[in-house]
Amino acid sequence: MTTAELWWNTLAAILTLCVFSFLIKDNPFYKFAERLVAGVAAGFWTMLLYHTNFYDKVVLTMQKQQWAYIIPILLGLGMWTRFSKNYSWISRYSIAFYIGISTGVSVTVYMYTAIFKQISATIIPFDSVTGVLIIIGVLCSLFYFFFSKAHTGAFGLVSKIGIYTLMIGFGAGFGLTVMGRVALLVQRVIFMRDYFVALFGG
Amino acid sequence: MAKATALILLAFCFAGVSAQDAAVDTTGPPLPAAPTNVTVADKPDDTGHGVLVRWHLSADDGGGLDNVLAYEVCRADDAEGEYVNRGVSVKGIGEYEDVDKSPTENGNPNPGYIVTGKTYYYKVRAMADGPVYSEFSEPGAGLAIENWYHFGKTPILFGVIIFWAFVVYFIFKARKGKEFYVRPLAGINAVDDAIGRATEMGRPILFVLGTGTAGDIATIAGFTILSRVAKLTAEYQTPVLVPVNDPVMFAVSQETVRTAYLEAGRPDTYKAENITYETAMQFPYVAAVNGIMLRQKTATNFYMGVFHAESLILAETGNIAGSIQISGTDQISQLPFFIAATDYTLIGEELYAASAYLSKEPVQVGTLKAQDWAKAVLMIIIIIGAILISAAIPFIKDLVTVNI
Amino acid sequence: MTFWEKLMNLDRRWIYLSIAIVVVIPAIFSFKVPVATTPEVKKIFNFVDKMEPGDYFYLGIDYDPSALAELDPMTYAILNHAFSKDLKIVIGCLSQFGVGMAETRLAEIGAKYGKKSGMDYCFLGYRPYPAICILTMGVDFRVTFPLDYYGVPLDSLPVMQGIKNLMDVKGVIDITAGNVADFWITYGNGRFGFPLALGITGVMSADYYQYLQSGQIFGLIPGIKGAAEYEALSGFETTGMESIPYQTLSHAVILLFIIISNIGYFATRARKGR
Amino acid sequence: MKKQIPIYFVLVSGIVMVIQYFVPSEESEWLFTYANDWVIVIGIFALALGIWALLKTEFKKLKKPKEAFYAGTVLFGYFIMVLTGLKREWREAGTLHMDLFDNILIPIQATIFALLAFYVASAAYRAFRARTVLATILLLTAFIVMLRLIPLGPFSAINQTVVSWILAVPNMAAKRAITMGVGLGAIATCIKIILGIERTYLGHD
Repeated sequence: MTTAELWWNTLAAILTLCVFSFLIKDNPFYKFAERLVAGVAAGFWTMLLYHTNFYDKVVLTMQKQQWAYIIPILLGLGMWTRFSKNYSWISRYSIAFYIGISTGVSVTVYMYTAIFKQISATIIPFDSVTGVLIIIGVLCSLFYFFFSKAHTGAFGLVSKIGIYTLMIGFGAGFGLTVMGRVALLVQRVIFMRDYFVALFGG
Repeated sequence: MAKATALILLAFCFAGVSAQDAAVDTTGPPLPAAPTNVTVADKPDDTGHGVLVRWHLSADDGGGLDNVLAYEVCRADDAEGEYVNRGVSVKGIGEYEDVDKSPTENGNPNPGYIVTGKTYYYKVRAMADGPVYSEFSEPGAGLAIENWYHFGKTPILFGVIIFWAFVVYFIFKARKGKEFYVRPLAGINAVDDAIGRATEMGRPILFVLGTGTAGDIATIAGFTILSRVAKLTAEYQTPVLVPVNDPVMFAVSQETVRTAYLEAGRPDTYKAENITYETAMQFPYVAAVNGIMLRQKTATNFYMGVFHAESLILAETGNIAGSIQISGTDQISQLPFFIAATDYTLIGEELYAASAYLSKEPVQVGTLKAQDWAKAVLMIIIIIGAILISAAIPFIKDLVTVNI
Repeated sequence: MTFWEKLMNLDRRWIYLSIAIVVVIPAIFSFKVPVATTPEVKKIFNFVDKMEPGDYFYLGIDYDPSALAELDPMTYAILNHAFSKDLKIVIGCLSQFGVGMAETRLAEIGAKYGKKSGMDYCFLGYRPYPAICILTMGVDFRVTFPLDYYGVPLDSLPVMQGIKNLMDVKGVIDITAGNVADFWITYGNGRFGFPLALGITGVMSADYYQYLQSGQIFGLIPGIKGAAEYEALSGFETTGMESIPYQTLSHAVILLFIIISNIGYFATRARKGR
Repeated sequence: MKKQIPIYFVLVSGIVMVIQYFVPSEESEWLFTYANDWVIVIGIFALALGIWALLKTEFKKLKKPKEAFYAGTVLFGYFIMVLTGLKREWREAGTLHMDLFDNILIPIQATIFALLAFYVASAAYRAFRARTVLATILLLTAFIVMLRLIPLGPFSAINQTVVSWILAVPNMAAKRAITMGVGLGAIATCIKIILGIERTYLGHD
């Protein structure tokens, strides 16, 4: 490790400890790390959007005289009317397009991925206990999401099986995720260990 | 099955090897019979850079010598021109899709590019072990045209139209004054109490819209819930803090809260500085929200929108701060953590239903009825589909299986 | 406040401390913890272990360096296990950026056992479009890969004599971090019916157990834990087993706390009920 | 006009994007990319709003003695990243910008992420108590799934069989049902927005 690397690593190690100190309680060291990373992330993001999106979609398109891009650029500039009290309504035009395009695209995407793909995967022959149970599980869980029927009587029973199925799914999801989270902690611990080894020469 | 498989047999896979490279072997293993009747048609549902080549299988494929392994598909610009290998198809399949959309390849003109409206000629030959090849078939010709409707997506079109009709129908009925029953949702009932609690304690409410973008539908659902919550709090002068990490979300949140205060008749109490742009990026944002919870001692935390790994960090920190927490997300992987660590969780569809519940407007509630009808239809399709496919009738399954 | 009530409201920092201890200790003192082996990994181990010297199988190294940490231990253990048993392997890559990595690993492990490319194993290299690759390999490897990775025609390789397609190998083990697994299931096992096993990342695992239930795959190595199991079974240990002490201890701590929490809960409830 | 026109913009752009999905032609593909670029470009310009608000708040705080240090930290972090990242080669290794990125942003992000290992433990301790049937189901499933990491001799194989069944059957069923519900809820929300029934997000005067 060179001296420069050691210094950088020292910074990283100190910041790591600052964040971990949050586990004991909120404290000035954590607040320092939190505020520092807020600034750094905002700065990084600014440059990222500047060098990638702004350059590609604004600078390059204008240089290449792709005049179609004037409309989104004007709409983008329209967002800046929010700085003014009297003209801020113009920014609603930009927001309207933003939301309109996003929702319009989503209608068909959800119809395909969330509805058709799932149904197609659930239509399986009743030739095994597993298959039957999956279909029953899907139907009961779907039933749990009925809003306009009181969940009482037979409906109540079905929706109860549904919510039990959902809970099994959530329990499994929780249990499965622990490994990945521990692995992330281990990476930080090993980073700190290696840092101390480098610092004190093993 | 064979057709579905053939659809995957995309062209450019083995392109570039000239058919002339592999000399036809006349000694050794017996040659298979040549495939016949090559036809070339436009590939449907595309931008006009693909054709479908079909042929009758060689007599030695599945019969005769039964030695065919694959077919080699070759293309030329004119009938007598040089035929270049475009790809292969395995035995038993007399169909091949030749698709190439890119006019250039690494800056050079791409010879495989299929020009819309230009006629191409195809020849096919069978390959057997050796490898040895049959004679080429007679050429077939055809051209690619640009399509204006995607026939493969027809089921989705019907899905959209039917569901859209459901929604419009129930909105229409609601407008006429029909009242719909909706069952109580624990997470929604808790909202009033949670806001009341904050007011009593004289502490702010925190509303987190997650780490999605303003274009995610779950975030938009979050905006609608924020609007109802802000309206309820406007009267009590309980501030709603909305820290966000997406700039468009920032602008929309400001509009949402401001309008809610306006509609509640308290525009004077609206404070723009309560909606803050914290920072970009997931974890720096989470760190900042953690700070807000602990330092401003928020009494009630709402988490409504798209959440990723930060769900549990937020929920646990809120727990340390002793806040009442109500969460809702469409992210299946994060639901377990919200369920475990927050007081109330709106699961998936409940998040989208929440704004209707909170608004209590008949028109909004009407859309819930449409969702229920749609669910009933889906359940019926699943049951009938499964019964039919158990009887080896794949009709319904085929209907809902969309290959794009 | 009784002892149980105190326990119910245990300061969470004791829990944090316990987790910290169990992840720091293995980082300082390395030691081994046995790993619980599961039937789905055992089946893959047995599949390799029961083959006779000279038997063939196909190994798909269908991942790129981004998934190295989780999947490389699987490749390492399986290759070592297979070479030590003098099995013949056909190896292909259906992931574009993984081919260089796979070659390095293969050459390194092959050299350890004196195995030579073309004699003891065949490295096919990379081809795009996994679905058609699998379909054509089911018919003839030579259609998909006329030449191996080093540019030698397959026909001239001694190891490929008498072996034509995926039906001629005893089975396929595919190690992947992406949807190549789906192609192997649909087009490989689905069309040709050869025995198929998967090695996949931890996050994918929840979605692939269904294929184990339906019998479309005969074995599954899920994530680093699965890799550790194969390492333990075969005795060729690397980073998979190294991660196990952390995981086992931290899971044990969490489970212990759940038990304590419930004992406390029932104890306080019993007290209140009286 | 201030209120009605944006609603029409939402309606038109929404419907156009729905129709676009069913048209495979080259023009339609171009429209899709172009429309997505609109969203991106609006986002870039909006960033200036966010950054402006952020800096304004921090500059204000600079005047309060208690907050000045932390506000200064934010501003320092922001401006050093911007100033070191101005060059076109900003992402090249060895530049100050990259060193700051690697040694401030990455370790803090990774450590915040790593806090989750502690939080799963404390959340499990608190939440997994057999208070109700639902809580018991949640607790038992999570317990069984986590138990797969504990070597239990022959019992491990039985446990794993149960785990793989849980993952393949109820877990799979739950996921599918939630996904379908989310799909319907999301599409209904989209339709409400496109038709202008839900317009709270747009604001008015």
